[in-house]
Amino acid sequence: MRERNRLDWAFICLVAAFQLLPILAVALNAFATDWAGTVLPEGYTLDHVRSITSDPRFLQSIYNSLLVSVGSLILTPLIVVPAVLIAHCYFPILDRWMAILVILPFAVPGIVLALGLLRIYSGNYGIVLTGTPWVLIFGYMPVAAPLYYVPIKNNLRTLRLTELFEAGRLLGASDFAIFTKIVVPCIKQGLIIGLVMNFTLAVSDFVYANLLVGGHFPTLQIFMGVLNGGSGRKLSVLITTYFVVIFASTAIVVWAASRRDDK
Amino acid sequence: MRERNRLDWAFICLVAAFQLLPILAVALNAFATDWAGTVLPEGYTLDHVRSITSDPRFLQSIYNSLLVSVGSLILTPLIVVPAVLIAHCYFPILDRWMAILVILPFAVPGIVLALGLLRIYSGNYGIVLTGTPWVLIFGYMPVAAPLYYVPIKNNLRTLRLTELFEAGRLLGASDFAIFTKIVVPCIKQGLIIGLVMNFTLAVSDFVYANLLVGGHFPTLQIFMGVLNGGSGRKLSVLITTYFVVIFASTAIVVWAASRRDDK
Amino acid sequence: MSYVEVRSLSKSYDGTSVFQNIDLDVAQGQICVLVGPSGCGKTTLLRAVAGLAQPDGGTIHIDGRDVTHTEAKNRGVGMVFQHYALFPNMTVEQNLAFGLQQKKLSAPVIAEKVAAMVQLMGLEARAKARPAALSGGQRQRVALARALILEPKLLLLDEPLSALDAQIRKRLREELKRLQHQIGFTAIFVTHDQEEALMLGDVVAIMQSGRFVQVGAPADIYNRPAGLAVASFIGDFNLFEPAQVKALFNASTDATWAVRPESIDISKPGKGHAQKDEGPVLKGTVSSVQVLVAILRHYVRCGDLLVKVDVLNTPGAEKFVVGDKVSLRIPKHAISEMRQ
Amino acid sequence: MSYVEVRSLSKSYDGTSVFQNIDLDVAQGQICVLVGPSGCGKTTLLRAVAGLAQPDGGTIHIDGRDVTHTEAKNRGVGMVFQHYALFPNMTVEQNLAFGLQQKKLSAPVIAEKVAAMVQLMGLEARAKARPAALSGGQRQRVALARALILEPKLLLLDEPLSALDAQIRKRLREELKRLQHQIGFTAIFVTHDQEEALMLGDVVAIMQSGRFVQVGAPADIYNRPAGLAVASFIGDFNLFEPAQVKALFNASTDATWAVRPESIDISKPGKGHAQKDEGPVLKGTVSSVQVLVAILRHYVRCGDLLVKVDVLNTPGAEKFVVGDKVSLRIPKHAISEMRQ
Repeated sequence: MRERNRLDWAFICLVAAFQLLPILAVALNAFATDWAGTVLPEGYTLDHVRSITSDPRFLQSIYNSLLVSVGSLILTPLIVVPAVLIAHCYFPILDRWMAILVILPFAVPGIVLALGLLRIYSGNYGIVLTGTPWVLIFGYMPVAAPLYYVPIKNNLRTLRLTELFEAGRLLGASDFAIFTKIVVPCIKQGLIIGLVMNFTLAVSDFVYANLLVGGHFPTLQIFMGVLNGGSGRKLSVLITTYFVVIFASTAIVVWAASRRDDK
Repeated sequence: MRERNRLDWAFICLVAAFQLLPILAVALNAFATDWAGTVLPEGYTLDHVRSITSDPRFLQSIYNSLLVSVGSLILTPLIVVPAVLIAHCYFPILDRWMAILVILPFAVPGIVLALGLLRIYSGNYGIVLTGTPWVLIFGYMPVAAPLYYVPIKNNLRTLRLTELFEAGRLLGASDFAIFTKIVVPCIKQGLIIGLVMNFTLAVSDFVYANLLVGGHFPTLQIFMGVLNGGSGRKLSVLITTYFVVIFASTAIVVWAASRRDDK
Repeated sequence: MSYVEVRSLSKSYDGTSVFQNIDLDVAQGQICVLVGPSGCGKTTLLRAVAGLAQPDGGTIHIDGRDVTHTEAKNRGVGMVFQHYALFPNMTVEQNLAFGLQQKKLSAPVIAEKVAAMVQLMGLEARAKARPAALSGGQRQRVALARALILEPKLLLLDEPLSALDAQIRKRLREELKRLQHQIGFTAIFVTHDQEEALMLGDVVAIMQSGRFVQVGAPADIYNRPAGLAVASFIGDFNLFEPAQVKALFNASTDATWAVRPESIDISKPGKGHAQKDEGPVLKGTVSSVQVLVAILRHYVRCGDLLVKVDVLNTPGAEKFVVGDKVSLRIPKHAISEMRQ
Repeated sequence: MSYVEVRSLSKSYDGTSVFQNIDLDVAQGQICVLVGPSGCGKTTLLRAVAGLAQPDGGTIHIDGRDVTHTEAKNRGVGMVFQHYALFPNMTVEQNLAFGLQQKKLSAPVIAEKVAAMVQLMGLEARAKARPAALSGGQRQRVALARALILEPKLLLLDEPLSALDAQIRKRLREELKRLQHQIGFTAIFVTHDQEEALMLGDVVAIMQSGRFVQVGAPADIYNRPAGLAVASFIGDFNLFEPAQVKALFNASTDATWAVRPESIDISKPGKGHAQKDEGPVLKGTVSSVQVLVAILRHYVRCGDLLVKVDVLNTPGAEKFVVGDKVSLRIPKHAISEMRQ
């Protein structure tokens, strides 16, 4: 048993290393004085960090990124979660189709969605949102849907929701009480995973922000794009800072996902 | 029963329309003579289509996109599928971690991965691939992994693979015969979904191509970027052409996913 | 007027009738078992009584009150589901407390009732566990406790034991019977298992394609089945077609003879039969013997026919082995004449 | 030398011994049932015989050949799994043909054998169906057919009926017994169900924590259990502790008396007992009667003790109802004295 455990862990570390290598490279780059043709940088410095944090555009872009992320974080589940639950309980046919519909945004390139949304939200249909964070928030919804759908659906698969509702009703509870005291706690874990994945996606998606909002509303990604023209080293600093946020979120996902087996 | 069916379908169409609206807008834009402030364009023309297909860079970029997509399509499953199967059968602990590891690429923004991979593949570790399609192909692997992992794992969940192998062996079959005649046909559907999703992702991912390969190897996405500076109308034509490819792929996903219930 | 009174209840789904004009009476303190093959409508009937399915017509009275149009939660019924339907996010105690909390009882009262019920069901050791950590038998015991703690006027059980394995099923049946003696609830129990029905029911109602084919006490149903359909559903039977009756017994009849394997008297030829009762006698050869726990089943070949004969598996009893020539006496009163 | 001969087989996992020095013999044409609670090592033993688990020590001979180190696919054994292990991508016919194809038989020979097996198992109507479209019973019939079509020297069955519901389980048991008579295979059958073991086995081996506690014919095991552990696993028993024996029968013993419920003779007091056999007599009151299909079970209260008494549920037999005063005679030969 222990023999096998050790093999497992070796394998896990290998896979993790493979996945983390690019991130490490970026992080090293952020603190490097000079780095070319060697395995490790030649020296380390905090100059790049200092130079970037003194830029007011940086703080503004962090604020804007968070605004959009949190906005989509709050609005999307309010629409997606009830839709998933209703389809799961009452519309089995719809449910089967939903599994396919939610992968559509993955199958459609971001640029197509971005351009199309831009057209819809820029006045042709009476909705004028161009250049405001609302474009981003609503633009994310179709992309965020699968991030909620998959983990919540995974939670629901093991629940017999109809029976739970029936049992709850026969015990004298209202549907609202059943929903808040039983259903929500049961899908909590999927909800957390969805929230975290949605958050990281919203913070990170470059194409959207760039294409949809232009210069009126600089988010972190646009700031990166601007920097891209300048120093690659500064970009690394930014990405590393940024990765701290992402890493914290990922830690929450891992924690929520591993809790599944403890119960 | 029929009453409910009709309700279901109405609901499905509504969701589909919501998802397809941006795409339709782009497609209309491709054939529009003039379009601003109205719900539908004022006239239709094939001029934009003709102007773009006469550009040799367009054909070159389609060729390059396909090369990268097909390359990653062939190489990724050869690494990912055996890993998933081995973890599923022999390393239950690894299997549990794999479910978390595969979402890492989603949690890490594309730009971070791209920069890190660029550093790895650009000579620091003895691998010089910058500016060749190989960067793209290998760069996609961590991103493509979950696209295979999730649907194949879904197929495997209902199979008792260990028992199937034991049963096959007791019937006198070699492990290779069992693998090709039983296991592969059983996960075929997940494999198809994975392939199609991987393909559309590989064709569409803008950031990677842009950041990793620069000007040496123009793919479709870079061509789009170039056009972006020019005419938005031309871009729409390109995206529409492009969307035909994506749509065909999506159709295959839908077909494969719906076959599940027929058997 | 009975305690539970169902009158001319009808229900159809999508134009297909599940049952039509069904009547059912259950006396207070009794367990009424609805038994039948799957799809016969027994679960739908139960759900209509619970208020989880709206009947198309007819009335349901519980304890003298018309509840036909009452909401499920106000009918005062408790229900136990086949797949437990426990709340997975709550511990055993929290599951039991849930219904009491909905009634807005005070916390000390709830704690007291929960503790008493936990003790009654022997769940002390698992009181803080979540359903996922319990065995199937324990889960069903919690589900039963959760229904009983509200002291329902009527307890409804929808195949509560079918998902459990044989040993646990047997133990829970005993326990249910014991609980009924102890706290005296009224219940409707749905099952597809004839063994369970006979053991648990004070009254057994056999349902087939949406109607009751026989309703009665378990012993009556076993010994006086209303027809071939009931006879072949409940226990084992030897069936003699009219032609076989003619050939074997030289008796002329237009009915099929149905004889329970345990009512046939088996003995060595010439040794005479213990039972005084008159009846036709058959000669045959033992072709195989099976041990069905407390029963020894003999398959005896008589001409074309394989006759099943059961005797108790007692150490002192006369044993027959394969190849023995035997004589079978079929007591007259044990022959049920069945016409299709 | 027996047909299947297992000698001093040992197996441990991660330092924990599953079984040690186990011997087992199966004669040709017989079904040997390994029965025991889960975790007793019966499945591991079966898997070692199949070649799916490598034993740590000991030898396995099948039909005179030492197969201890032979690969599973060359042992000539067939196996039926609890969860069928059918190939989901193949139809019934393709599943049956798979093993024959591996033997490189010609297509017409395969087709012929498959057709014959499909007919033998009554699967004609489902021959072109995939496993997902079959019921549990049909799936297990296909799995059995797939093993039998290769004419294995030894058939291994690993709880093949546990996943099926009661009615189907009963029918498949009968069918398996019939097939054994018809084509005469040798088999080792693993189950945790004592009823199944007694009914199916020519030899029953009771396994507990990695060793055999009793091996014998079903009737012997039922009537002469080797100890309290066997007695309480197989069938029902009334147990009288030494103190109770003293109080009730005024006999002095250091052993527990075990008496099968069906061997106790029940009658109205003063009417005398039918059985001639001598033995102690108890007076009591019937406290409840249950119908266990062909058996009527009486719970009789005698002082502190509730004694179970079974009689056949025949229409002519004398009936006792709750509250009746009765006399119980316990035949001397029916008392097993058990020492822990």
